[in-house]
Formats: sequence, C-alpha cells, structure tokens
Amino acid sequence: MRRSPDQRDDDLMLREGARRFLEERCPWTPTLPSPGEEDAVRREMAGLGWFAMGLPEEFGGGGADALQALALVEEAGRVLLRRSLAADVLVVPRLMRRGFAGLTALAPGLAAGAVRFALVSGDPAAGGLSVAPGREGVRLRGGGGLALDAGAATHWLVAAGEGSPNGAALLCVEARPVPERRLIDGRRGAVPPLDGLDLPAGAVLATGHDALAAIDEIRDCAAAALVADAYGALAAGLDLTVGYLNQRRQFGQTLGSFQAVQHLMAEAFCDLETLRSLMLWSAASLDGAPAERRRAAASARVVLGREGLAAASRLIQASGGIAMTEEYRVGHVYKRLQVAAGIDGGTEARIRQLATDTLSPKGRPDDEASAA
Amino acid sequence: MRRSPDQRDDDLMLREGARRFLEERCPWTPTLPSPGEEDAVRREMAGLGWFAMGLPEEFGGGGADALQALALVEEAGRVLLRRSLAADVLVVPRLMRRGFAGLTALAPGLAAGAVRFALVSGDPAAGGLSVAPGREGVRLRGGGGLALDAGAATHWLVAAGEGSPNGAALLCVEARPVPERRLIDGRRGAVPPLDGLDLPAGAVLATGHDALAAIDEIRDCAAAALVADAYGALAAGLDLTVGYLNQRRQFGQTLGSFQAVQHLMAEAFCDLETLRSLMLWSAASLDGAPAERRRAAASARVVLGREGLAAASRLIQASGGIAMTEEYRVGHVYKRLQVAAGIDGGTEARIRQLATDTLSPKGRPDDEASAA
Amino acid sequence: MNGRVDAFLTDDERAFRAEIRAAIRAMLPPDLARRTREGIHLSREDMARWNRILDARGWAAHHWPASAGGPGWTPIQRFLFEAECAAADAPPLSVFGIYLVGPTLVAFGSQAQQDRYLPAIRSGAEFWCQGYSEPEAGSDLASLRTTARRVEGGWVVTGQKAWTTEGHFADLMICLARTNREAKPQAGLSLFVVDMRAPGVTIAPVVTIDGGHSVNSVFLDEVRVPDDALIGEVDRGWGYAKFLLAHERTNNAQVHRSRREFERLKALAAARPGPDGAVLDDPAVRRRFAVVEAHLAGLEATVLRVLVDQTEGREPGPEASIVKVIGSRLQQAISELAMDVIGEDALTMPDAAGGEVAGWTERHLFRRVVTIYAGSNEIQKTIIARATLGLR
Amino acid sequence: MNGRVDAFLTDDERAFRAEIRAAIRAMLPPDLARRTREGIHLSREDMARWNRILDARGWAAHHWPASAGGPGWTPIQRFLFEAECAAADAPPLSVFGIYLVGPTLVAFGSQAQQDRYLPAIRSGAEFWCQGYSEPEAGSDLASLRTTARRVEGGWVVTGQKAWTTEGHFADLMICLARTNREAKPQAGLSLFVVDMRAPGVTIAPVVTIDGGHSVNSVFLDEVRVPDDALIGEVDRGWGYAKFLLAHERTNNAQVHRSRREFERLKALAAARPGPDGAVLDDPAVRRRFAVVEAHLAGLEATVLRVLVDQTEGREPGPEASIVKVIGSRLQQAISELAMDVIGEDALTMPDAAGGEVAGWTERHLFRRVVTIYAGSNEIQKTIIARATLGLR
Repeated sequence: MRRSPDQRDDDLMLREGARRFLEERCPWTPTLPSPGEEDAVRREMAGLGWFAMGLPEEFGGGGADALQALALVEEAGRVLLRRSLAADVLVVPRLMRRGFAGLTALAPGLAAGAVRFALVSGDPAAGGLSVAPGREGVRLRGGGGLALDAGAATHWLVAAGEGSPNGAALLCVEARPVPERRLIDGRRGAVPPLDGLDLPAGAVLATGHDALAAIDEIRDCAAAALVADAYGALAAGLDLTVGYLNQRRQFGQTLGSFQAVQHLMAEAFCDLETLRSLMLWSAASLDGAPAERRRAAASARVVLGREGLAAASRLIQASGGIAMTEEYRVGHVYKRLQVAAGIDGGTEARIRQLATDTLSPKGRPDDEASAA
Repeated sequence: MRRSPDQRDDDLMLREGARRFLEERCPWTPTLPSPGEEDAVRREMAGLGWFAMGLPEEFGGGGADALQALALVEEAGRVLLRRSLAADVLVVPRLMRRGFAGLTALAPGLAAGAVRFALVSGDPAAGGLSVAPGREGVRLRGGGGLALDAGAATHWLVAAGEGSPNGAALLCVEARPVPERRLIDGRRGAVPPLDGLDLPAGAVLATGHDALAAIDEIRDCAAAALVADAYGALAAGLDLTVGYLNQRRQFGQTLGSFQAVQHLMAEAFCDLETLRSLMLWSAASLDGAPAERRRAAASARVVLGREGLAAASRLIQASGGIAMTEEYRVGHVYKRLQVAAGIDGGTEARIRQLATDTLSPKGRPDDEASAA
Repeated sequence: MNGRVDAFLTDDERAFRAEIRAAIRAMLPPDLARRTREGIHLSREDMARWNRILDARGWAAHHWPASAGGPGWTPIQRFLFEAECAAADAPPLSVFGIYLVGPTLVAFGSQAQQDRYLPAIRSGAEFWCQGYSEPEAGSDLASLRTTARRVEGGWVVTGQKAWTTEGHFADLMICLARTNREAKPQAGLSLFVVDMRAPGVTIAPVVTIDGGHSVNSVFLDEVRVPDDALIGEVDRGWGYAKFLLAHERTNNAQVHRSRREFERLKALAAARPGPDGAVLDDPAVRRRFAVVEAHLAGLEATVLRVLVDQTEGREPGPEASIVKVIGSRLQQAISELAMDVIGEDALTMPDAAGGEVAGWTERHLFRRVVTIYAGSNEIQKTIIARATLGLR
Repeated sequence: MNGRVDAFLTDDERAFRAEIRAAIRAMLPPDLARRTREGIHLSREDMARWNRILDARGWAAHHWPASAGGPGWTPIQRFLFEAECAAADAPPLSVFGIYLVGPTLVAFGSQAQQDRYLPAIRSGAEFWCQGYSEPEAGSDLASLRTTARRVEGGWVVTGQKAWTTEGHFADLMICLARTNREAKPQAGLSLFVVDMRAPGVTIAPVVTIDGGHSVNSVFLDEVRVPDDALIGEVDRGWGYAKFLLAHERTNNAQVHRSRREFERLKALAAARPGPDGAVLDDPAVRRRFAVVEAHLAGLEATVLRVLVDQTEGREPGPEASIVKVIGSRLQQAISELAMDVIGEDALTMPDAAGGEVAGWTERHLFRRVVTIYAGSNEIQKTIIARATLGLR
C-alpha cells in the first residue's frame, strides 16, 4: 500500500517531467490561451501518456495510482492551467475499474486525447437531475449545475438523482454545443442543457446502488483533485511570494525581514501543509471505506475553503500593491482558490455535510465511536 | 445631552478620587478579602457618596448620570473589585426614577450603604420564574439563575415571567440566607432559593407592561455595567502588560520591541477601544429608545464575549509564563472576562438575540430600514 | 437602515439628518443610484453629475469650511450627510478633489490657487488624482524618487507614480516630489500641481485583480510646471501630506459603505433560496450576520466617538488610529460573507450573473486592497503599538 | 472515536491497533479512567499505578528502543498506542521520565546511568522533572544562569529553575547548567542528574491560573552532585537538549488528547439542553463542531504524514515544524468551544459543578499555556519563516 507521494523513481520522474513540460509549454501568463492552443497542449499531454497512465491495464492503461494522478493535477495547479485535468487523469480512469461498458469503450480515445470528459451534477437549487423513460430510451429532467470545462469536453459524465438509490443514475452523454461562462479565475464552465434531453438506453452506465456508489466516488475523487490543484496553486504562489519578499525593500530592509511579514507567511505555510495533509489523506482513502473517503474529502474541502483561501489572501497582503494587479500571479492564485472554495455547493455545504456525517443527531452516540 | 465621559470637572474629580480610593483601600491582590473587609470598604464607599450619587434628587440623591455611575464601575473593574457595584450605583438608582414605592422607600438605606441589591433573573434552562397568587400575597415558582453577590445583598431585585407582559413581574425581595458559590474569578454568586417562596403583595413592584419595561431596562443597564467593568479590567491589564513588555528582555532585546508582540498588543488595543465605544453607546442609549438600548447592550456583550476575551488572552500570550500564575494579575483579568462572557446566558445567547432583533424573518424587510 | 447608533446624536442632529435624507432622495437620479449599487469603479461622468447636483445645493464640498464654499457643517453633520448619501446609493464623491486637494489648498495654498482650483472641484468640472505613491515607495513614502528641478520660472518634474487611482480621467495631479537631495528623506519633499495633459505626462492603465481599471501608472518625463504650481513652501510637502492624513482620521473606516453593503446583503440573503428556506433562515448564517452586526455597531460607535470629540472642539483620542484597521477588516468580512451568500453565482463573470448579485464579486476581489492601502494594517499596528501604547 | 484517519494505516497496523485496544480496555482500572477524565493535574500515585500496569506488559516505555526495554514499536505503532490510551482515558505517562529523560539517557548517557535510571522510569518507581527553564530564560534557553562549578569528585550547582512541572513529587531532575562562562551562550551548558532530596534543593509551589498546583520554582543552593551525575560530555548539554526536541517532533501536537476531548465534548453537547433541544441540535453549534472536526482531521493527517516518513525510514519534511502551532491552537479552540457548550455551569468552581462538566473549566484556563510553552507560537512561527521558508 502506498501512503506517501514522490517516493518511487517513477513518481519523481513523472512529477519533474510534468513540471518541466508545464512550465515550458504552458507557463502562467495573465493572457488567456485560445481554445486552439489549449487543444494543442492537450494533444501533447496525451502524447506524454498522461491520460493513459491511470487507466486499468486491461484497457491499455498504465495502472498508475491516485498519488501519481494527483501529482499531475497539483503540477497543473502550480501554473494555474486553465483547463482542468481532474476528470481525465483521475476521476474517469478510476471509474473505469468499475467496468461500465459504455465508458470503457472510450478508454482508447481518452488515452489518445480525443475524448475529454466533464463532470456534471444536478443543481440542488433547481431540484437536481432525474431520469425517466423516454422516446429513445431515457429522458433527463431538471437542471445541471455549473460544470468546469463542459464546453471543451467531448463527453459529459452526468450524475442524476443523487442521494437515494431510487432514481440514482450515472450517464455518459455526448457533449452538445453549450454557451460557456468565463469564471473569475479565467477558467471556463458551462451549465449543460440537459432538461428534456432524450438519450439512448446505452447512455445509462449504472442505476440504483451501483450508480450511487459510483457517484459518491466521483464526488470524492473530484474533491481530492480540487484540493490538489489548489494546493499546487498556493505552493507556487508561496514560492513566488517568498522570493519577492526577500528582494523588495521598505524602510531600509527587506520585506521578508519584518517579523510581522514572517509570521504572516508562517501562518500561510501552516495552512498550506494542513491542506496537503488532507489532500494526501483524501488520496489514501480513495481505496478505502466510502465513509472515510467522504469524510476526508469533506474535511479537505472545508480547510480549502477556509484556511486555503485565507492563506491566498495572506500572500496578497504580504506582497502589497503588486498582488492587486492582473499582471501578477498571486492575485490569480486567490481567484483560483475562491473558485475552488465556491464550486459544487461551496464550503458551507461541505461544513453541513461534515456536521451530518460526524455529529450524532439528538444525543445518539456517535456511530463510529460505538462501532470502534 | 451628554455623549462623552470625563469632560466636566466633577467627572474628573469623581474618576480620579475613585481610582485613588480603590488603589489605596482595595488594590488587587491574589488573596480574596473577607466578607468583613468587603463590608468595611462598602461603608466607606457610602461615605464617599457613591450610592447616593445616582439617586434621583427627590429621593435625596445627586442625580448623577449613567456616565458617572459607569465611571465608578469601570474603576472598580480596574482593581478587579470582587463585589460588584453595578446594582447599587447604576441599576437600582436609575430604576428609582420609575417611582416604585416599594423601592424608593429603600433609597436612604441604599445611600447609607445599609441596603445592597442583587439582580436575580429566572434560569431559562429551568423554565424561568413565575408569580402566582399565594398565601401571604404572591408566591414565586421556578428557579432563579446564578446571581452575582446574591449572598452579600440585603435585597434581591427579582425579574419574573420575562418575555411576555402576561405574567411579567418585578419584585423586591428581602434576601434570605443562601449558599454561595465561588466563581472562577474569585467573585461570589448564588442561586437564590425562590421556588415556592411566599411574599406579601407589596413585594411586587410592577406587573405587565410596566414590569416588562423595567426588566428590559435592568437587563440593558446591567449589560452596560458588565462591559464597563470588563473594559476597566482589560485597560488596567493592558497598562500592566505594556510596562512588563518594556522591561522584560529576551534574546537581547525587550519583549516590547518585537514586532510580533507589538502587533499582538495593537490587536488587543483595537478590541479594547471597540469595547469602550460600545460601552459608551450603551450608556448613551439608556435614555433613548428601548430598541436601540437593547441592540447596544447586546452588541456590547457580543464584542465583550468575543474580542474582549480574545484581548485578555493576548495579554497572557504576550506576557508569557508569568501570566499563567495565580500571583499575577493578568490571568485574573482573563478569568474576569471569562465570567463576564458567560454570565446571564452568555455570549451565544446575545448573538441569537441580536440576530432576532436585526435580521428580518423570511425575507420581510428590516423593520427599522422601512421605518427609517 | 441608518441611525443604528442614534443615541450619540442631539435632537438638532437628528432633525438635520431628516432634512438631508429627504433632500437626497429628491435629488438623486435613480439611474445613478442603480449604477452605484452595481458598479465598483464609476465613470467620471457619473461622478461629475452627482457632484454638480450637490454643488447646486452647496453640499458638494461638504467638509470644507464655509469660507471655502463648504456648507460649514460639524464633523457629526458631515458624518450624517455621508451616511445618508451611502444609504441612498449616491455615487461616492471623488476622494482626491473633495477630500484631499480641497482641504490641502484651503490650509496651505495661496489665495490665487484656491480661486483657481476650488470652484471646479466643487462643481465636478475638474478631477484630480493623487501622485504620492511610487513603485518603490508605497507605505514608505519617505523613499520616493520623483524629483522636481528648479528652472527659470518653474520646475521640471521627473519620475514615476504608481497606483494612481482615477489618473486616467483626472485633469490635475497633486504630486509629491523631491526638491532637495541634501535634506533627510522626509525633509526635502514639495507638493505641486501637475496638469495631466502637460507634455511629458504618460498614463499606463493598470488592470486590477477584479478585472477593472481604476488605477494607473503615471510617468512624468521632464514635465514642466510653472512657479505657481508649488503648494505652500518648498521642501515642506511631507508636513502638508501628514497634516491631511491627521485631518481625515475616520475616512478610512468606510463605515457608511460597510453599513450600506451589509444592509443590502441582509436583503439578498433573505431573498435567496438556501438549503432550507432562504439563506438567511439558516441559524448558522444568522449567527454570522449577528456577529458582523455587533462589529459594525462597534465601528460606528468608535467613529462617532471621534467625531463627537471633534464636534465638541476636542482633540480625538487614540481611538482614531484604530478605525483603519478595524474598518478595513470589516469591509473584507462583509464581502467574504457575501461570497458565501451568493454561492456559485459569484464565481462567474458579470455578464452571466447580473441583477441583485451584480458587483459583489468584483467588490470582493478589489476589497483585498483595503488592508494594504492608506498605510497597510501592519504599519497601522506598529504605529498603534509604538506611538499609542509606548512599546519599545 | 479512533481511526478517524485510517487510510494511512496498513493492515498490519490496524491489526496491531485492535490488539492494543483490547489489551488497554482489559488493563485500565475504571477509577483511574474516571479521575483522568475529570482531573487535570493527576497525582503521582495515579500516574505511577498506570505506569506499573503498562510496565508489566512491557509497554511503559513505549517509544524507547527494544535494547533499552521498550517494545520496539515503529512511530506509527507508538501513535496508535497513544491514541488508544487517550481514547480509553488512561492517565498520561509522565512526560519527563518516559519522553524526555529516557531517550536522552539512551542516546547520551553511560551504560551505568542507563542501568541505574531506566528501570525505575519504566516501572514508575522514580519520577523526574525537567530543569531547563529559568525565570529569565523561558523561550530563550541560551541565557540561563544556573551554574555548575567543578569541585573534587563532582560539581556544585547553584541557580533557580522555573515552571518545573511535577517538581514537587519528582525524585530526580534533569538539569541544564552553565559549566563554561567563556564559551558562547549555547556552548557552555552541561546536563546533570540532580537528586531532588539533596541538601540545597528547595521547592516552592506555583499556583497556576486554574487554581491548581503542578508547577514549581526550584531553588538550587550549592547543591553537590557527584561526577557520574554528568550526562554525556561537559559543555555539550545544549546539543543534547536540541537533539531531543528534534526527536520528538509531533508530541506537542497533542493530537490524541484533542481528539479524545473533542469526542467527549460532542457527547456533552448532545446531552445538554440548549435553547431548542440539545445544544448540539443548534445548527450554529453544529457548524462550529464541523469546522473543528475538519481542523482536527487536518492535524491528525499531518502528524501521520510525519510518522509515516519516520516509520518508512525517511527524514520528516517541513510539516513537522508546524504541528506545535496548529495543535496548540486547536487545543484552545476545543476548550473555548467547551466553555460555550457548558455555559454558566463552567463559571463556578468545581465543588459546585461536577459530573460530566467537571474539569473542563480548569483545563480551559490552564490551556492558555500551550501556545506559550515548548517554544511559544511566536517563536515557532519565526523558525518556520526563517528556517523553512527562507525569509530573511
């Protein structure tokens, strides 16, 4: 069992190679890349084997584990890569283990970079998504939430009827044209138009308990990736800030020599390392009991939305005016964190979930305490 | 109208005289004074006119205003005086303006120091207090909460049936012997045994709307005094701490010269001044609309319980080990604040009250906003 | 939504407020109010229009003395006026002309300078920007490098100014420049009026974290200014700049803006659907609002303490130094709460959202600046610790 | 209540934990568990009793190497043992003998010293205290003033030690004293064993903020110690003290104590009546608990990262330096939450309260020390900033 990243030779090669590639081919700039440029980079990534890496071996993949996939996601976070890798290097490859035929058929395309997934959930405010019998097979009802990169994807992995095994369904839908929204951190998302969509029965990958289990795994995998991305963004932002503070002088000394600035950065570092710990716990728990996986993902997202975002704000505070400009990377780290904190229901929803999962209602003893 | 303290000659004489008296006659020591010593000091205070000062002129008083009464309470807070002055210099003298005959008859005794009040409310957890017809006149039912100095008082001012004009009653009850509890900050309180107590009808000062209005005023007056006491304790604690930090050396420099220590103390000072502002607002609002008075008192108590207590913890943190000892005053400031934060339902109850008072239910526009 | 902290006010002050309130409601065009609510960086035209409307009533330069064309209000009256303007969503007045340049000229400018510049500030005909900060001199003004060289009939100014808010539509700059290299860093600075259209002035826009443009870099390349562009005496500019900072001790608290935003946020939270009813029905959310309410009341009361002192002719006490720290933190706390209230809709750029949620995200992002500018909170805390508490 | 962060554990480690859990439940006397729950400063007898019970099983010195009589566990196994002890409300083992003196003697003591002292530490027969801090040298150990003068056949120690926890019932002190005034402040210190009953040793109790007595001042007035009281080499005591601090990198996180307290607090909040149902039914309270849960999980995961590295034979990374800061803050956050949960009952001295609420207030008050001792959090942050981040 693996519980630490970056320990094997191939771990290090992967991470260093990824860092080099990303810094050379898609270093961060304030200018947004065009979709064409993004597609080109995507093809090069496929050439490097990033999308095949995590696929099960029976589908031609390298069987890389979650720590390796998350290392790529984290490295992409460092350069604030606009198009998320999470679905294609981590979530979908892991889901293939469940052997859904409608999905595994896409494995070669995924490995080649021709197939790109976006993860779509229902919008709770609109009552979520549901599936009913339809003309061609099934029909979707209800509204989807904002999905990252849904406009750039070739396929949407759609979670419907979450929360109860009756009605739960996981679908793989060929993407339709969809108006994109620019997010505040420069990434793109879209709300896929699913209400009333008729699909062949083969689009349904799973229903009932199977679907529910898969949807839960997707959610927690996506959370781990979100945290890895945010951690990467923050860690690179901290490096940049420390370099700046050691150069810039004020009142005759470097900014980095002021104790107040040092403590501000030490606070940010404490929060950063906690976030990393929770990311690693989330990764380790992907192969374990769903209850722990769920708690790990929720805890990581709570700390991301609170301490992670606060750490990003400390980077701005320590840097001063320069970090308020669009030209400087640190402000974009903050916006990346703000999006991560707010997406998929946001931090407050995760806090509520964690309360439900860890606090017994009405004085009943804690489930796990009594099970322990 | 007066909106600032310490501006008139008699303000300054009062405050300076009080500070001198308190520092000479009851300077803070870790040893608790005996009840006999406390009674002796009490008589001297009466001799100085402290309990007559705030009484209306028609009852032989000096008609001093709330700012002057609160100055005494604040000065007593500076030396962490164990027996509270709040009821006798502020709350009861102000209540006398309402002319309750059963109360005003006690004015000469109060002025002379022979009558001492404690404020008693119902314990919400025990369903509060209620009044019913009884053998001699009325009978009290239910449990009282913890009341400061109830054992040392000669009279209990009892608020029953709070919250609704039906059943609300304000009573003046001659104190009975009661087992005292030592509070963590060295003060004493007691839970007066009121359940089943038969009282003459004359003990009831007011009922219905009159009682409710008086009870509300008592609560807000007491809150203003609690904040003044806590502010005094904190301000004296900050003075002491600054002196210590400028003397004590570590790593070859004074503690007070470390930027991190400076900022810790600056944070404490910001919170202290906010607390003082809210105390002065509470004082100014005692003569105004009950809604604003209530909001001022609740806001002041919320900041007392959060930022005030945090400021006290910063004094300990900056001082280091010495402040962890029973011999040193700063730890007692923290305990004084902890009691102030927790008494009468505590900070969380005040936050809930403030939410109820300032947030409109279910999207209805804010009352005051539409009235404004 | 106003008058939260009423008990500090006299009856006359309350009557004054009622009068002001009615007048502003009558004067303020609804479209201006709407753009103020939704926008964060207002256009010059919008600001000038409101300026003109107020000037017609004699209220534009509301905190100037009557002798300079102000209404002659007390500090408390100014506070009430500002509170009513904020509550009505009136556009903010230009910080630089009204708040900075006007009082500086009144205190240190020549009569000719006052006659030349003050009327156009009042009417909104001319806009100013502030040329204090530089790339290497933000909080540390004493290290600034822009120089003014004495020449026949005037001065030649060269250097670079940074973070110049509204510089791209300003007509004039009040510019701090070094006139004496011999003197101690603070002692050799002078204050000038620079025409933003003079040869040698170049303006480069700076896009900020919110995607907006309100800030600029201004390059001054051998810009010639006449003799009468010097304000006050040569080499004494540092003292003038500091005088002004001391004069405006409560402005940085932004208490009116915070109160107005907080009331709007309450309404928003009461209207938006949450996990169970409206967002504002959730007790955990209500608790967070109540805590902000207490903090905001604390700030309002602190500002009023300072203003009561000033109105009653006393020097403000040490509480004046803390309102920047507390006020800026509160501004950020309110916009952070707003992000939670709005949720996912706050994450997309404005073209997608709109309506009641418009502007909150941009304000929230830009709001990170308030703990940095006007003397960072770290610098303020050091000042409090050393100057007020005497730590050493 | 355990196993919150299980995914880092191997199957073998989980099996180990199950075994430990059952054994502890069988060994721990219920009255000891009750006193541990309610008390804050345990008596020597209680601590010694548990020490003896564990020693009979070979588990007392659980993180000593097998060669010194320890069970030879990996860092992860020790962690699991400690977690199970905490979860069962077992008394804590004496910090000084087991955690400090034992490893120091194993690393630097002579064979004779190890033979003389280690068995009695394991069995709980002898208790130790730590003589590092002094009135003028708390966080700044290099400035300590206690001296040890070389005399025929030994040394004479004179000085004053402060904050000596458990000093009033300790048999022996591990004492840092200056043996060389010529050397740099850190270089001239040596480590000695001092018999607490030796002539010249006087102990003055220090009552702490919680009203309890666990801390003392120890006066050393010409205390004679023999030659073989010196640990390791002369003048090298600073290095030994620092070695040990580096060795015990996660102890200060107090993660087991925090987890145990937090689980007890949950149960308390679920049982106590609140404004509407139980305290724990209030969504605002639930939100606060959930946030602490996330922070606690973060701390547990961070500690486990360090221990996994150690168990797998790697040097721990920079995360080891942060667990003191985060862990101490979390301890305070939990006890602050407890004060709100308990409410007014937390304000009276223990004779009045009792039962499930006993001990929380005293713990809360004493808990202020955790951000001060063992290198204050300010000092830790400076170390992180300079040594780990490289700020300068």
